[in-house]
Amino acid sequence: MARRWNLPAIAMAASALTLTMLAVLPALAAEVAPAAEAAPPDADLWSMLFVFALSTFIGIGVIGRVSRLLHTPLMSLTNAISAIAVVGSILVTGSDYPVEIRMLGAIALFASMTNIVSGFLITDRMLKMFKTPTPPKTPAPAATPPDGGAR
Amino acid sequence: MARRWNLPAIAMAASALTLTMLAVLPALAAEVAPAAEAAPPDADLWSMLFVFALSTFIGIGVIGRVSRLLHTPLMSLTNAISAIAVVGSILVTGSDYPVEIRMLGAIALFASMTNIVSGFLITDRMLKMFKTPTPPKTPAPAATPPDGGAR
Amino acid sequence: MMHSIVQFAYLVASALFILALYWMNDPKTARRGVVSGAVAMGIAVLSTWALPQVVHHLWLIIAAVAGVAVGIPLSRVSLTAVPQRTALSHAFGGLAAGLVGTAKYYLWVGEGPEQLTTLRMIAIVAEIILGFLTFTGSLLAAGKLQGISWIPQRPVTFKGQNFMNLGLLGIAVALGVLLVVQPTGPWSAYAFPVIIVLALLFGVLLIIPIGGADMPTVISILNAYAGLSAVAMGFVLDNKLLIVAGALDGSSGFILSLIMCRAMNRSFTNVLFGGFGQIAAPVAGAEVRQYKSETIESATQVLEQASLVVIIPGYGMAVAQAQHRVRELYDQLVRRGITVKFAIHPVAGRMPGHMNVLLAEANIPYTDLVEMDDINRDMPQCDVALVIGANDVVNPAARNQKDSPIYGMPIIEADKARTVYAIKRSKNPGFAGIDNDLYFQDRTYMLFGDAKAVVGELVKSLAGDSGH
Amino acid sequence: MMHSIVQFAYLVASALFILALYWMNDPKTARRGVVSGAVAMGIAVLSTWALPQVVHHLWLIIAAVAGVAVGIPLSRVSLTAVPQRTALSHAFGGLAAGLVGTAKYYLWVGEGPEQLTTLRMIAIVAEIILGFLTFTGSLLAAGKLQGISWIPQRPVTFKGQNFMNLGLLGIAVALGVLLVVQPTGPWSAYAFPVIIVLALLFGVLLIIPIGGADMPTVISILNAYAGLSAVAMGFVLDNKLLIVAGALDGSSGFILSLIMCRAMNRSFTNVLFGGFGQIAAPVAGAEVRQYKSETIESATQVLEQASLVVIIPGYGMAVAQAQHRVRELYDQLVRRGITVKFAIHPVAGRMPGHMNVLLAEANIPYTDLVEMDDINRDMPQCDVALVIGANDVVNPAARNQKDSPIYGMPIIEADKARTVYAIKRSKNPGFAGIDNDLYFQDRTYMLFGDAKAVVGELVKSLAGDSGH
Ligand SMILES: NC(=O)c1ccc[n+]([C@@H]2O[C@H](COP(=O)([O-])OP(=O)(O)OC[C@H]3O[C@@H](n4cnc5c(N)ncnc54)[C@H](OP(=O)(O)O)[C@@H]3O)[C@@H](O)[C@H]2O)c1
Ligand SMILES: NC(=O)c1ccc[n+]([C@@H]2O[C@H](COP(=O)([O-])OP(=O)(O)OC[C@H]3O[C@@H](n4cnc5c(N)ncnc54)[C@H](OP(=O)(O)O)[C@@H]3O)[C@@H](O)[C@H]2O)c1
Repeated sequence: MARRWNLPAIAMAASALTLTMLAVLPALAAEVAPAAEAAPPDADLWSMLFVFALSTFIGIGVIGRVSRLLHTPLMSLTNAISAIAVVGSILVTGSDYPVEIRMLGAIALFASMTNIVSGFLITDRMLKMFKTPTPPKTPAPAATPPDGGAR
Repeated sequence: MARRWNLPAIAMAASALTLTMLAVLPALAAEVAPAAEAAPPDADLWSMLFVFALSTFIGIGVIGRVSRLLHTPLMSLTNAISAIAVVGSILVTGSDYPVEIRMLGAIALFASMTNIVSGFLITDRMLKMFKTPTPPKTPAPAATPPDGGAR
Repeated sequence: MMHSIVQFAYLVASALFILALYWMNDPKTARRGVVSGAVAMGIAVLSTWALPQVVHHLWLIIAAVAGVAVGIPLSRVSLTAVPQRTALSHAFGGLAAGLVGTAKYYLWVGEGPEQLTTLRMIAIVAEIILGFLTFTGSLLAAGKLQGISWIPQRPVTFKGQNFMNLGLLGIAVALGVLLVVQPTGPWSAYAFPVIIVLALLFGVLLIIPIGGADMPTVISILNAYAGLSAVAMGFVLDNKLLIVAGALDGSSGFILSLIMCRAMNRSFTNVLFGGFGQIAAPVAGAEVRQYKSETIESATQVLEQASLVVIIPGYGMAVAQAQHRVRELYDQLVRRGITVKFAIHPVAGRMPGHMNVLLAEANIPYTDLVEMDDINRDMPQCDVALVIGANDVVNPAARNQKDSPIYGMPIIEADKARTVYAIKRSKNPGFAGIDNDLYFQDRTYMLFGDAKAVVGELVKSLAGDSGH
Repeated sequence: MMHSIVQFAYLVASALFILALYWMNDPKTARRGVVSGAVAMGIAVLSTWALPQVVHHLWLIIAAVAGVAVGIPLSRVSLTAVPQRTALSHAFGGLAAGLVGTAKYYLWVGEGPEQLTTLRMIAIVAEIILGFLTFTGSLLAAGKLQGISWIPQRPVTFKGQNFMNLGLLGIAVALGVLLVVQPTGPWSAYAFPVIIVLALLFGVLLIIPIGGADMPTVISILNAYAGLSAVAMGFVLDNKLLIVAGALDGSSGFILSLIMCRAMNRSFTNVLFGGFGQIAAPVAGAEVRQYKSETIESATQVLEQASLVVIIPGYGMAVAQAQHRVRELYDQLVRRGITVKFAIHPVAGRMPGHMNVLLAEANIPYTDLVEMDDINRDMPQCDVALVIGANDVVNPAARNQKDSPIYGMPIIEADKARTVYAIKRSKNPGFAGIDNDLYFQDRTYMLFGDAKAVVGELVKSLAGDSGH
């Protein structure tokens, strides 16, 4: 049977596209409209892209090493970490902004808080279940030599 | 015998100190002298620190996994990579700066170029020596199934 | 000054998040990872709160307390409900990102057009599209997984569906581009909410055609989207901590879905395009073959004589919530000096690592949970392979039947054991919808019934034996 | 526009540098790593050169060509000279960083004091101190390793040395702080060059008290410093690529020196404080024990009868340049159907991975180079352990002599083999300056002589045997 188009793939493509836009358009735009009329100091796009790229490398490296045993807790842990959106929510809710805007922020804050609390708690709850039969003795070196070789 | 002070340790401590200064002083200084008189847009210290911290994490993760077989080539490869100072050298040498300054840049460029060329070449020369007895056949999966399961 | 302190706090929090994930590489250090993550989050919250621009505290406190109040019960769900909780949580994450993006947009519209720089607008558009589609998509996924009655469980497909959806997304993106180019045109007041509506709609349409069984992979992708929307928020707010944490989350989601795909020997596209979750067509034209059913008593006797028993749990054990019974069985067998190992297939169940958590919940030491490749070496020495509600992960067709949809998937080689007992409720196939030769082979005996009940009877029978 | 393209190129180059190091995890992909690194460097050079502010091309071309002209011969040095080449190269790296920092400072002084922001000044001071101390330190280290006659090989120490050095460094740092606080005071024209001179001096003083044998660890630390000075340059120029590459380099240097320390079972501080490279006091008060010397002929006979021969190379093989003879020996033995393995201790020789490169140079397949932990499992089955110029790494005192300076260091357990032949020139001890019980045990026979000569004779003798 021929391949059928399916949505997740489309969605992925779309998000890839969006991210590329994110990277390239501002550069072009900056070219088209040089130094927008006294705008806020344009946040440093390239710093952010560097930070993004480097964190992605770290993520790939670190996640690839997570024990298979713990993939379910890992999902809930990253879930809790993605609630970092709380930072934005706090800024929007707590600043001196119009009420309607702060309301949106409050809902976002509520949602993120829920994720933080439930995410970390359930991860810990799951991890507590992983037990070894005997208390895990780390194989201690035969006896650490006293300061090996300072004569 | 009592521990003796030794220089590498001192040097390490000093460089740690210097880096800490690097991190903290500007912040304080910014406080003391808010918005220096129409200075160049102060490079974003915090972006740079993020990039530094993240790259260090990556470095630790990646270097820790390098095969022991290859530690000597690794040393010469990182050596070549540290010649990235070439970027600064080019900027100093090639810009429209006073001659004495460009002269310093040219020496730096010469030094970095030497490192780049010799570093990559010698690494490759060493790596070429590492041979398997038979041409390395990657264990191919018994026969890749035709597109596993698209019905 | 405060600004620098907060930036420093963000840097520390980023490092702690990385360490949190790093420590998950070993069950021994994993709880330290959770602590590290929680501390990082605490630092992030408190230092943000301490910023001078945060001046209204009442709402913050109310929203935070409400969040905690809802979060605590959500963390107490039973372990079988973990997939839906995760999905729900992604929904919340997406919602938060979408709302912050919306708030920022209207705020900047109010403050004046020069605030809407190109970078900000692109990031906002990315944030709200990703955020809101994650919101409805995950909500629907959670509903499907929870089995809420008015949500169709079966995949809903219709002709032209994909083109329609693609069209919708295309419109949303096109509007987004317009907004970026001209953030304050007269029509932009309309364009922005339209994008939101389209994203919400798209999230629903994204999940409708996916069967319950492919859900875990999709949830993992949604996890990645939630992470990416946090990244986008980081670009909007010029906040590196958001970028770091979001990127960690995003890569985690993508890698986990890749791992699942690999363990099913399906390409990423195949999962997304293959329509696995759809109509499991009954295998036509096959001769009707015979299962050998067996009684609890004789199974008990064989088990008692074994010296190595390998238990292979699968999705059936999870739905039947049989893990505590399995623990009792384990105890009974171990008491008799029998070596008992659990063979854990990477995609047994419906979530990566699903079996591990369940068995850990029942206090089975994780050192007895053996990964597929390791246990397969021992299978020829295995006296009894006890398959509890697993099906696809022990199907030898994956090894020797070229035309099978699961051909090439690595399996647990239960068929190499001296005797196989298989617990399931009926003659129905598993997730992949195909017959399993294992059940027809000479040395396999079926124990029909609910996993919890059957294992319970086995335990009782063994206990009775040892009693007299 | 150009700016964005260059930034993008820098991002790509950063990723390629990371991949370059990542690919070093396996000899199969390692050359791809070099290509990736070289491409990244090419991108970095060309895109920088393409920046609009780069207007003078002649000097660039001259300097680059000169660099290439010197670099090519430097890459052709013999493998035993690799440590000095590496040190020399660090010297160049440090010099480049220091000069760029100096140039930038004077440039900004000329352009006006408002250019000398606090951040820039701190970074410049860090860059020049690190850069120039790396320069002279590495230069001296290279000279010591090369054995240049007018450079003292033995560690030079004197009373109060450290306090003097600390004082010098303190003055340099204090001046640096002054410069940061008041970048254009009337005295700053003097302070800056004084800092440079102090850093140059400090580099020399840093290396003088270190013996040739601890050099590899110190070189690795200097590598880290070279990386850190590149990082500082990144802060000066607001260039993330420099920060990334420098940080990679810095962590590599620190980790390699840590690995060396661990393999010697010495703490970092112990290496730096322990004075290992100093006077190797002759072991006093020990009864004079007897070595059993043996002839080439009888060794040949025993080797011919063996079925597993483990060759343990050490520093002696490296200085004797015996690797090609060893390859011939390997061929002779393998031709007889004897299994030959090489036992590679992580700190055998004078550089991490030293033995691997030498043996690889002699075309010995790297699959026969076995790491310490793996080979130790096979040692009891080993018929002949042939120790070629190794000493400390096979010293059983590390295992069973609590008061030995190398106690606790993991070793290759040659003493467990059925027979041991040891090739060395004399009765002198190895790097750690202590006697080796292995040479006195019953089953050990010495083959005194230069490694290259002795192995050559073994080969001739074996070839003669197979000839008739
Ligand atoms: N783990 C993941 O991350 C993941 C993700 C996506 C897809 N998947 C897919 O899910 C499948 C997992 O394989 P699996 O072997 O674990 O499960 P499976 O192939 O779905 O088979 C489950 C078996 O359990 C039986 N069962 C159901 N309820 C039961 C109950 N209450 N008591 C006893 N038996 C019961 C079913 O038979 P009856 O109906 O006859 O009882 C069925 O044969 C694989 O195909 C995998 O590709 C997994
Ligand atoms: N690899 C690294 O990264 C590194 C770094 C720092 C320190 N180290 C230290 O270096 C030592 C390395 O141990 P090792 O066993 O390889 O070397 P070693 O302990 O230094 O012994 C080398 C032996 O080779 C002999 N030898 C020297 N020249 C020879 C020649 N031309 N022909 C034959 N024999 C010769 C010497 O004895 P004769 O003089 O009697 O011939 C000596 O006993 C360790 O102590 C380690 O801690 C290594």
